[in-house]
Amino acid sequence: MSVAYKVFSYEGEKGSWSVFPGLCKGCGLCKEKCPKKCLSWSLNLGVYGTPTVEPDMDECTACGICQTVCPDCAIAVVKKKK
Amino acid sequence: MSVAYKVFSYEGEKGSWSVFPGLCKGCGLCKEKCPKKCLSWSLNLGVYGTPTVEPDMDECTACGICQTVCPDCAIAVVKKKK
Amino acid sequence: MTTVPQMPKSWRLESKPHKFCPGCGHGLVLKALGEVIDELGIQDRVAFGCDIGCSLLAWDFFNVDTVQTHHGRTTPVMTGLKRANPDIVCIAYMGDGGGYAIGSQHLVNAAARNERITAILVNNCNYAMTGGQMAPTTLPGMKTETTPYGRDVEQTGYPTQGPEMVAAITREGAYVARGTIANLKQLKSYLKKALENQMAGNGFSFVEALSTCPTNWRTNAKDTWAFVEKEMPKYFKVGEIKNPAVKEGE
Amino acid sequence: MTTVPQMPKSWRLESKPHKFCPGCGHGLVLKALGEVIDELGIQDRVAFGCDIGCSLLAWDFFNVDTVQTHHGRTTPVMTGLKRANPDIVCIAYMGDGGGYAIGSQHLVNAAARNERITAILVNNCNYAMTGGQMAPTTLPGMKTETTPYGRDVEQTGYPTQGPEMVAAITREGAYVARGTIANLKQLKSYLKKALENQMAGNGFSFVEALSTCPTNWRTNAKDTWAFVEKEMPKYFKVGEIKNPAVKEGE
Amino acid sequence: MVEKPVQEEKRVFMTGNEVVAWAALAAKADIMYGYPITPQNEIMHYWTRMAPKYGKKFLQTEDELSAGFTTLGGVLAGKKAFTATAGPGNTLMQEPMSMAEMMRIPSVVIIQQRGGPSTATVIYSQQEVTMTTYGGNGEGFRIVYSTASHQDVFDYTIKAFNTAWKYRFPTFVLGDGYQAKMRESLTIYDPEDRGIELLEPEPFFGKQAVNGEKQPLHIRNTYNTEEELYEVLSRYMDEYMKVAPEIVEYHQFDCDDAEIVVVSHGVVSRAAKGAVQELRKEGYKVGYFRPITLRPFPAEQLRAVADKTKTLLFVESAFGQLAKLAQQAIFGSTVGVENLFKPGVGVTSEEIVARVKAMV
Amino acid sequence: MVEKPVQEEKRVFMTGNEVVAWAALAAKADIMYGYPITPQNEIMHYWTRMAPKYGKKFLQTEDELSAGFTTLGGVLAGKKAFTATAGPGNTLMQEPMSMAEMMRIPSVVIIQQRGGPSTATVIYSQQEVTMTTYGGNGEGFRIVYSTASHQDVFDYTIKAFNTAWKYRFPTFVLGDGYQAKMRESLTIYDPEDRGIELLEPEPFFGKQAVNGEKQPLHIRNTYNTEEELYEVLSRYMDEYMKVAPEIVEYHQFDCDDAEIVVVSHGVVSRAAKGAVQELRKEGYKVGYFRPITLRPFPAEQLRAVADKTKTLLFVESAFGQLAKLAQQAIFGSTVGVENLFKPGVGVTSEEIVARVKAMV
Amino acid sequence: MGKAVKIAIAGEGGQGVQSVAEIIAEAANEEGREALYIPNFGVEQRGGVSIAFLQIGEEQIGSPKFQKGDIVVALSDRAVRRTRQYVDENTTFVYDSSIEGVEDDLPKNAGRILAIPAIEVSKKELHPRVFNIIIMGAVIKATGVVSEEEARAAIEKKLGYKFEQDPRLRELNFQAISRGMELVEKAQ
Amino acid sequence: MGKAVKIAIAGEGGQGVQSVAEIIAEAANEEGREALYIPNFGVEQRGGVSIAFLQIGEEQIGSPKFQKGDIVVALSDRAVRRTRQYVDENTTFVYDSSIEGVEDDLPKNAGRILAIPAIEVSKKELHPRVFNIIIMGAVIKATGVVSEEEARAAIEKKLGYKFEQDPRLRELNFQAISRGMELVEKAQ
Ligand SMILES: Cc1ncc(C[n+]2csc(CCOP(=O)(O)OP(=O)(O)O)c2C)c(N)n1
Ligand SMILES: Cc1ncc(C[n+]2csc(CCOP(=O)(O)OP(=O)(O)O)c2C)c(N)n1
Ligand code: SF4
Ligand code: SF4
Ligand code: SF4
Ligand code: SF4
Ligand code: SF4
Ligand code: SF4
Ligand SMILES: [Mg+2]
Ligand SMILES: [Mg+2]
Repeated sequence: MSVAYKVFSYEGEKGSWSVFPGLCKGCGLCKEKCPKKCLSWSLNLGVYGTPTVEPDMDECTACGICQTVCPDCAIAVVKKKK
Repeated sequence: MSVAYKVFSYEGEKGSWSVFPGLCKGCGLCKEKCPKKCLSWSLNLGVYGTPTVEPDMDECTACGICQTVCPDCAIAVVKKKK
Repeated sequence: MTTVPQMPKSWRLESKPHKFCPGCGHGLVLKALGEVIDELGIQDRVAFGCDIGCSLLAWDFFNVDTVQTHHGRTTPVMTGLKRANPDIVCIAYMGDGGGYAIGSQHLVNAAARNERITAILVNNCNYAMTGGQMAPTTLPGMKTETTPYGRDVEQTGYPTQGPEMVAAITREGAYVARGTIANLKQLKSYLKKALENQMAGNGFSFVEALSTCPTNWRTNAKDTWAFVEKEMPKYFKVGEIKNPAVKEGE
Repeated sequence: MTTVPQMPKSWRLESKPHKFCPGCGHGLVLKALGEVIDELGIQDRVAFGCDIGCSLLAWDFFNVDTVQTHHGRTTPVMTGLKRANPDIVCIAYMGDGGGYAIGSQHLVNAAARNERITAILVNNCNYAMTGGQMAPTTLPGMKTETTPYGRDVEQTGYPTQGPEMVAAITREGAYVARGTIANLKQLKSYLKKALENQMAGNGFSFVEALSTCPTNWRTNAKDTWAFVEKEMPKYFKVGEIKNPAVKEGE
Repeated sequence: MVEKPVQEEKRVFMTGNEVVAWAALAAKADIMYGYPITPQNEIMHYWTRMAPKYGKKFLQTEDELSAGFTTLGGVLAGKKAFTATAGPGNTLMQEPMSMAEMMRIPSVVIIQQRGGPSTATVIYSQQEVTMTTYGGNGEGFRIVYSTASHQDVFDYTIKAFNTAWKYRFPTFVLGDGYQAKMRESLTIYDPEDRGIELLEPEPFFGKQAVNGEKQPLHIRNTYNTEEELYEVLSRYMDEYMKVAPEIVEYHQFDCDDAEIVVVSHGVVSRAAKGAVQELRKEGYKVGYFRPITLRPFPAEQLRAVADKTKTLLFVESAFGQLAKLAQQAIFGSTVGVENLFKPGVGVTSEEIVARVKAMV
Repeated sequence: MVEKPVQEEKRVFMTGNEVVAWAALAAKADIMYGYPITPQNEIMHYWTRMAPKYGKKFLQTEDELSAGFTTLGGVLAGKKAFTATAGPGNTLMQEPMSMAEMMRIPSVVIIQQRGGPSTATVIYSQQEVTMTTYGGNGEGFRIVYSTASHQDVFDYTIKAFNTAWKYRFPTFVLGDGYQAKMRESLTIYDPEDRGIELLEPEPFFGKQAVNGEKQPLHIRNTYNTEEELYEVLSRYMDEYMKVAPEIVEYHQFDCDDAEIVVVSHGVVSRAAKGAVQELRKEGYKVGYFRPITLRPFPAEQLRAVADKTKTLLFVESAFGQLAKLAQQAIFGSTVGVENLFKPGVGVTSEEIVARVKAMV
Repeated sequence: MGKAVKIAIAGEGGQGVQSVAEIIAEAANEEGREALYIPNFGVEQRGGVSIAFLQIGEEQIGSPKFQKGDIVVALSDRAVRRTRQYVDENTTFVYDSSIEGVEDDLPKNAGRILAIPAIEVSKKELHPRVFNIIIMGAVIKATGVVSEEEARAAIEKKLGYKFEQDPRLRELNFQAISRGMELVEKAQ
Repeated sequence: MGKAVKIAIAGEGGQGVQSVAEIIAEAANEEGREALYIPNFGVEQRGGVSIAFLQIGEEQIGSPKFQKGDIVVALSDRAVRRTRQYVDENTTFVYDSSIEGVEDDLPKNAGRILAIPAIEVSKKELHPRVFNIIIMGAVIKATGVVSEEEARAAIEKKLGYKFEQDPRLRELNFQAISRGMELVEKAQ
């Protein structure tokens, strides 16, 4: 089976950053762990009606930590190949 | 309460040695542990109808080990005061 | 390229988003586990048993054979399965209440018998599913629903040292470690070694994972991280305790 | 001078000869315990709980308040008693099956909570009362009714290291030791310290006693001694493991 | 001196679990032993909050086996000890309670039934009736009160302590997840203010020596021969049968001329009551019978009703666990029997009304 | 290839516990999980001696909870797994078996009843009837065969495996300490030689992937809502009721013109049989009824008997645990009821004869 | 026995439906009426739809849960779908008009269906925090189980300690009740 | 159904009463008769009186234990006291004449009471080890449940492997049966 998820994607210099609001529960774990502190609450609502997160792509290094720490696999980060 | 037990007592140079056949189950633990190997099976029967033990008072040093290792408190040894 | 969630292949899409609370560490432990299952390529021969406790919410979490058991009884169910069919890679997934309280006889005896299964125990310092009571792992002074004035170690003892206890009754062949969701790479490596240890037939493998429960801890994201990263390790030492691959004294 | 049996004062004459088999180590453990109770002068305030296992035969052994409980459940009964009335000196007396198998959750959790009770566990390498099945403590290769071809450690693990396990989950205040009926003086000193530790309110105290079961071992007196003195210590190290009176590192 | 938990009669509005905690305080319970399980958790939550203020104790055990056995230990110490559980925890509780039955150790256990078998749901059912009345490897030497309202929960929790200590049979208060979690009003009171005497527990163990002499107590649950056991069990059964008539409680109304009598217990009897009242208004000849004690069962009382009516309609959130108790109790009656069994879910007045109408 | 355990029919003389071990081998059981308890121990003793010769396995667990749950694990692996217990062990066994009921995991449990409640005696009783038929927090979705002779023990142990796997309800063979420990003759045989087909267990887990694809199985025992659970339980009950008539077994004779019918089960029915035969010789109009399945109960069959006779005399080594099952099953009957209840001790033909004579 | 009024309120975890029901129940109880309130609960601590079952009447309430409500309030799309089962031709079904994509899921058999813009009003006019108090206003208006004054008193009792610190909060809450009542009035 | 013969044999742990019963039961079974043998058992592994209940008949035996035996054999003082309950006016009660101090405890209601010097004979004439085989001879004589030949065959089957090594043992055992039978004959 495949399930299609709505996605909000953001492009930056270092890579692309996407969040799937259908998976995001707004826990904020990613936001706390971002080394660049470049995630903030978004106006888009997640699966429980709580805000999801969005990155400041000027700051984002596409390091992928936010993806790693998300318990719901709601974030996908793709680092640009250099 | 006090319970009177039948007793077979033996006197020796080093002390007195008694066995209570109403308590002795004939396990032989004492016999094995006697450092002088001076205990042997007796014709007197113990509580389960098995032979009880008797000492060779010529050998017995009244060391009390047999009393100590008897799980049924069937032996009482009294060392003579010197 | 369409962007899709980067879920482990072994995760079951149909049951996502999963049923754990926002910020729950169970999701992270199961992500690590899913990745390990993927990497080892054992999805077809894994059997996953979840306990009653929040772990029960994982009953349809993976695309692997899964059984939801009773509170504390996942270890025996997986033991029975493994004994009957040693080809199955058996994972018993449980909480600290299930593993260290009601099911501790199963845990210690499976360890003592060196059952070839892998037990994963999620330590979140409380009985989460029932609404946050004291667990054997509750930290000293920590408030829970049954220690409303804080856990009093004089009355209820210190947090249970689970892996240390398991290590004390296992002999050669057992793998025992404590990881944390605060270090997912390490946790993953422990889980991998634990499964490999089972697959090699060495013996019992046990991984405790320090985890989060923002719902019952009543913490926001920041405090959640602070608790799992700073408070818990004060009582729970992260690291490998027994590893058959490493000879004694090394 | 009339010669009378040299029984501890706390033994109950009416129930002697006691119900244990000829050569049974239970009698020796209880003799040592009786002497300790006498020496401490606590006969009036001891409560003795015996398990189901051959220990049940001690339900009217002492002239102290005694309760016969269920298999494995003596630890919780005595815990409940102590919690309700801390003035009572509580002794939980059990076998290796009762303590390390069916009741192990109670043992490890009482230890973890540091319950102020004294648990005495008689290790006779088998389930004696039920006719000699394998126990967690059965020695490798030893024949029992459920290991008719000898205990296979590959299948059933190594003998459980009980005191070591208990020690691993206790903190300061606990007293843990392993004695043997082959050294009654030492065993007595351990039992005494264990009770004193409870009475001082320090914490949980636990003594395992290596013991004999000639009936199920099918040994004569000589082999009985040989087994308890030579075979058992190969797997069970006699000595004190934790003693609050001794500071770490001493 | 610590003050009384309940100083004066007052109307309160709270959950059933909170009511249990208050009732246990009012009954002068000393110590609770327990293991968490939904839906009884809040009994422990309230107890742990309130108990220390009144010098009461609590121990969270490692499982329900331990909760049950520590409770028995507490009783042996001469304390009013109690525990609470549900569902699979109640299954485990049967082991310690079988010991309590054999050794006649008074003990109080609150059961908040949830769905079964197995883990099932954490919510509600009446599926623990058979187990609570006759569980374990024995003959059901125990007393079971089934409550229907928060007032009942309060009254019968208090009563359970007296019953247990008076008769020395383990005593259960059988509630359910609805009663545990719902809020409604009730009046709480200090039982002694109402002239209810609270029995003082006697210590089994730890009695003081008198003149340096003390007769120690030896209690056991194992017998060597079948004959010894038979003698003990016969004696217990005699005693049980003798006191049963004093213990039995029930509630009935509108049965005298009823053609159908709705038989239900616990929270379901509320729906039954409403249904019967409504049906009566509409002119239906319907009666209401509710056993309050499920063990011992009000056999004679129900038989008297059955003798006068045509049909008993058993209504339960279970598959006839009450009906079984009742049918065995009034065996010989030729009354007709109909059932409305909804295991694991609630039953409403409307359903009962509809069912009765469909029957006539 | 390992040879068949039972090569040809033969008359043997052995204990009931040994019979169980042979029967399990004959039924092609794969693995036994167990915890020692008297009087079932020798099942494990014989199994551990014989099993390895036939490539069978054994695991001694840490308690009966584990014995039950490992058994369920073994079944999930697609093996014919079984366990055996008694008394307090049976009490604990209710927890795993409630899971088996909810998840419809076939499993076979041998019970050798001993005295109860609590530890009581290790010897004998029929006091585990209520618990074995309806134990745990549920509705008794299970099958219980009560055996009376070693031939029964052999036949029904074999049958239990087929029943369990066919209907997917946990299946109990209910013996007792007498049957466990006594020696008598019986004929053992290979069931397939007699045309009895042995069901092959299907693996739930660990199925091979087909073309690299495998549909994993997810099984649970917990439901989120009451309605979900109600739906599941209703379905189970429907299925149970549907298959019950196929499962029910009983034995009766001399009932047609009987004024008194002796109703008993298990080993007591041997005494009943002797008594009825003797009484008949003396001209007393006495009949014999023995339910073989206690769950489902042969309700219609007993009702038919009750309709024709004056009195049912229930004879049990318990306080009416069989009588309860029976009375509930034939409720509405006006047959008279008399009891000869001897909890925890055996009943002899002489006692039954005397009792019947006293009745007429 | 006068029939009790049956109310079900359902929403997402954070929407505060349980406290609405509890406050109303307590208000009714204070008045000496019989109230019974029970939340749904299950194995999930978060994530499920939260439902409060509330009944208020003159005599002891019967069954704690009911099959059909007099008024059923749904505050999210999942809540709409989950509570349809409690609706019949005597039910007033209230839902928030901002919920999208539930047109097909509304209980067509309801006696009345009212869409009220509670979320919008809370956000725009008052404060998101008093969203549930608006709902409370709506419920008491639709059912008349307690008067506005009693509702205010109950809120005062519950949140009084907060109002002490910030008296503007009191005003906000009281306004929320009134607005909730108005919304229902208008929608009718 | 022809009534089965009911036999109880009781003694101390080491006296081998269980193997006597078992051998007789097997002998009867070999003959194709119905035999049922059950030992008493309890929580004590040692120390209690050991009792064997044995019934032999033509049809399936009824209850495994019985209230009154046709022949009851007691081999120690404790056994005498413990087995009195199995005796009535149809019972032949056999006990060893060397048992002291049981005069007052003998079941006065027994049909017959036989004292046989089995212990003495075993010690003086044969060997203490075959004491229980003497008892076996006594039992088969007193009951006629199996013939001497069948008893010999059963012993051969049971102990044949030992007799291989030491054929004198066979003779000793067979003598013991005969002597046991004689003792009963004489006592009658
Ligand atoms: C026999 C039994 N007792 C109690 C429960 C109730 N119960 C369910 S989950 C749970 C606690 C779970 O805590 P833990 O194992 O730590 O898992 P978590 O929810 O914290 O992940 C309890 C006590 C039960 N289901 N069965
Ligand atoms: C719940 C339960 N399971 C099993 C038993 C049977 N049982 C009685 S004693 C015993 C073993 C005792 O062994 P251990 O504890 O080592 O004591 P020992 O007899 O060796 O001194 C068992 C399994 C029981 N009484 N209750
Ligand atoms: S990828 Fe790294 S830098 Fe970018 S948002 Fe995530 S954690 Fe922050
Ligand atoms: S960690 Fe995941 S679920 Fe949590 S806020 Fe970030 S994206 Fe959302
Ligand atoms: S006292 Fe010493 S020497 Fe004498 S018999 Fe005893 S052990 Fe031997
Ligand atoms: S140790 Fe005691 S019981 Fe054993 S033989 Fe010696 S005296 Fe007798
Ligand atoms: S309650 Fe805690 S452990 Fe359970 S799912 Fe929620 S956050 Fe996770
Ligand atoms: S069986 Fe073993 S442990 Fe039990 S009393 Fe006899 S010798 Fe002691
Ligand atoms: Mg937890
Ligand atoms: Mg042992």
